[in-house]
Amino acid sequence: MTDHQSTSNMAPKARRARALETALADKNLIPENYVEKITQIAEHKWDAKNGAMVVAEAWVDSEFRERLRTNATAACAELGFSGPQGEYIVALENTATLHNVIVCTLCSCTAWPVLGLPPDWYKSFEYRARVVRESRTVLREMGLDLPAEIEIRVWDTTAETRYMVLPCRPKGTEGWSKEALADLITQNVLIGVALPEV
Amino acid sequence: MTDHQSTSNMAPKARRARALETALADKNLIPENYVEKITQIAEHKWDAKNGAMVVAEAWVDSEFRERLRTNATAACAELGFSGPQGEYIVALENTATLHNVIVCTLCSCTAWPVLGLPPDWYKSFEYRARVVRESRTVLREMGLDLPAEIEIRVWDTTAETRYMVLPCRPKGTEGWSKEALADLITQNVLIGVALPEV
Amino acid sequence: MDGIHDLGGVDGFGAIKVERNEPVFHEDWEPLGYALGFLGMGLNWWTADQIRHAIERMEPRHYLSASYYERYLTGVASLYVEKGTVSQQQLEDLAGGRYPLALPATPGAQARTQEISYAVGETVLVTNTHFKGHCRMPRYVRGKQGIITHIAPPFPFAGSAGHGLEAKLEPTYHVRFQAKDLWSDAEENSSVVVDLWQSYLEKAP
Amino acid sequence: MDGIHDLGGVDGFGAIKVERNEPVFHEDWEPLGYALGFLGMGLNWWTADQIRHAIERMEPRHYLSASYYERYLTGVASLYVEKGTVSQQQLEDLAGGRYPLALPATPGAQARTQEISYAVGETVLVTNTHFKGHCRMPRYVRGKQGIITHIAPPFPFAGSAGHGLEAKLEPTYHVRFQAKDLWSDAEENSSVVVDLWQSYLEKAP
Repeated sequence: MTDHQSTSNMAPKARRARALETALADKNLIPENYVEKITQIAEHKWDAKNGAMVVAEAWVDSEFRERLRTNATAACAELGFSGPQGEYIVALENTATLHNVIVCTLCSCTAWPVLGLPPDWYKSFEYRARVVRESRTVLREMGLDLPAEIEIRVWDTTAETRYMVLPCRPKGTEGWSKEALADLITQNVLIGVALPEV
Repeated sequence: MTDHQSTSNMAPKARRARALETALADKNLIPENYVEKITQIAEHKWDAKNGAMVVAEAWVDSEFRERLRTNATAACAELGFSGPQGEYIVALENTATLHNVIVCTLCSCTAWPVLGLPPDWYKSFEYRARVVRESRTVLREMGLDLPAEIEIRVWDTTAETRYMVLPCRPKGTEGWSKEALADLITQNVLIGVALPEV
Repeated sequence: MDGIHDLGGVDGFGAIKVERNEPVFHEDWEPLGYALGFLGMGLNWWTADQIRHAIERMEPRHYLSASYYERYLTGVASLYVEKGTVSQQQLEDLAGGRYPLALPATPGAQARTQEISYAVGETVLVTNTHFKGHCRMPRYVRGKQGIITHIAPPFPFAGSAGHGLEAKLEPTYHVRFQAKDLWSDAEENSSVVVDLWQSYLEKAP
Repeated sequence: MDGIHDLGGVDGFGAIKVERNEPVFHEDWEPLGYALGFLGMGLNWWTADQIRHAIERMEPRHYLSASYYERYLTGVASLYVEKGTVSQQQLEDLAGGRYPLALPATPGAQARTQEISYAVGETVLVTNTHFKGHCRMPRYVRGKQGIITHIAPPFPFAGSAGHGLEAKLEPTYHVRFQAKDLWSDAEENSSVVVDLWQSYLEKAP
């Protein structure tokens, strides 16, 4: 069998991307600086540091935590975090016996306003295929070895809910500032493949 | 995400094939003319013309047809057709209300001694994926438009049984020689994606 | 559609590779898929679901060999071509080479007319139905039973929205499945929660 | 394994392309996979099932981008490397470039010890089990009911034979399924017959 034509002799992807941009620009469809603005937003506004601030706030303010549990979309908006792919946010609260992990097996949906654009591994076929069926093994391979007695709950982002993980506050952080607490929260912590490390 | 390394910068497949051959030859593992002999057998001994003769024989000799129905492996061997991938052959008899089609969705198993090595389309992902779920549409696309009242039965070659289709003898072939009848039977007819055409 | 994109539980993939200090974009063309996709959404030419479905409709070999942003770009380019804004030939001329697009869409679907609602704590059955269009019910839950843990607000039914059809607003349900009920060899003490439109669910028998 | 090779019923593939007057081989290296595979079988180094499984174990992107004979070659080369006859490095040196092989095998399986036999005409249930090794039960019949139409002679159980383990001889059964029972959108008036080892079947409830 000869190789299928679909993947042979393609124009390089960068040139395909620029070709579409040029075709639309030739028709005056692209407002000035449109692509640059989106790129700026994607690189700077959608940021896991936002989710980190939400978590830190929840750790120090029990009333905010309660609002986050009951209406995370509004709670995140209180801190200024909202927008596309954040229309309906749900915070997943870890406990001593439950660990939450987020995936999108069908594409790569993510709560952009609080998690930022997801990393490549989150979008990889490996993660999408394996984490639902082999959650514990995948987490262990990624450096998070959870005891067998902790239930792992994997959240597949298949409709319009966008998730963020609310991890347990680590021991030894009593009296820390919100900023110092937020520094413990990486994007991987918000997805659920890591825990905050003091 | 960068492209996965598995498919980038591979040595060309012809060179990979020759590399394995050279490595084994260097260890004196390959008997003289071994590859050539296999190639000869694959190109000449395993041949759909064999299956065509089996069908022609069954059309003219009702006792042979009965033996073919009850033990196709032995019936094919009577005519000299046996060997690898022909250890257990079952002939699938078409009737006025039933049409049989063969596939191997998991790899591309085929009754080599009577059907020959299968054509590329039989090994294609398209055929393997689609014919079990959309048999009538696939057959129509391939030029065989069967009436809705004919049941299509698709045989997935998932274990060790190897199949051949025994089509209905076309009208207007009364008194034809076996050779003339066999000429009506193509490899596609034996697989079940075509009917003998007079 | 039970397409190549429906990856949950598929065996044979290797280790997950994590890049340290990963940038948001690795190459400067990468934001273009998102940006030009949003552009069309802003013009009400298509929905996010249609972009997702256009990506799913990529020829499977292309889907599996492409990077994420290449897939997104291909989906968006396909929608512009299907809209008639630009032709594939023009794109190929501009790119100086082949420019594969998504395969054609099949007809969309309507949400169930009959209103069947479910309560938190209720055991539900995922419908055992198959549909070649845009579907946000991963095949690994088809015909399985799970427990409703949460009811999310109504959103446009994906089976319609993915095809540019007017879409009924339907609540989605967070349904928890024991992983062992989905795969007999799944990890011990683990569960999977899937967010499913009401039309994908039935009363448990 | 529920691998990329398990293609029956997967949506999204395009038209089947038929080549007129097709030669048995298109390029002169193509017979090498078969020939060198038979060579190892003749030495009792592996079974045909092990070759099939080595092909299934190819990295999914490679599997889906490769031609049939390239897949076969890759499976056979993987077995020679796993046997220790040649190293991947030697093959890469000889080929002058990357030489991807199959991913490692997981443990094999034994056939069911308990003898449960079925009669022609009997309705049976396909086991709802998952196994990451070599499995000749396509996922589209998992948990489905069908009717036995024929009993084939005993053959070595694929779950063992695919891993080089001693394999119990078990009859295989031709089981007919209504296509609509497998896919709700399947073609009218059509059925699918799958050849299944006894261990893949249970008594219908």
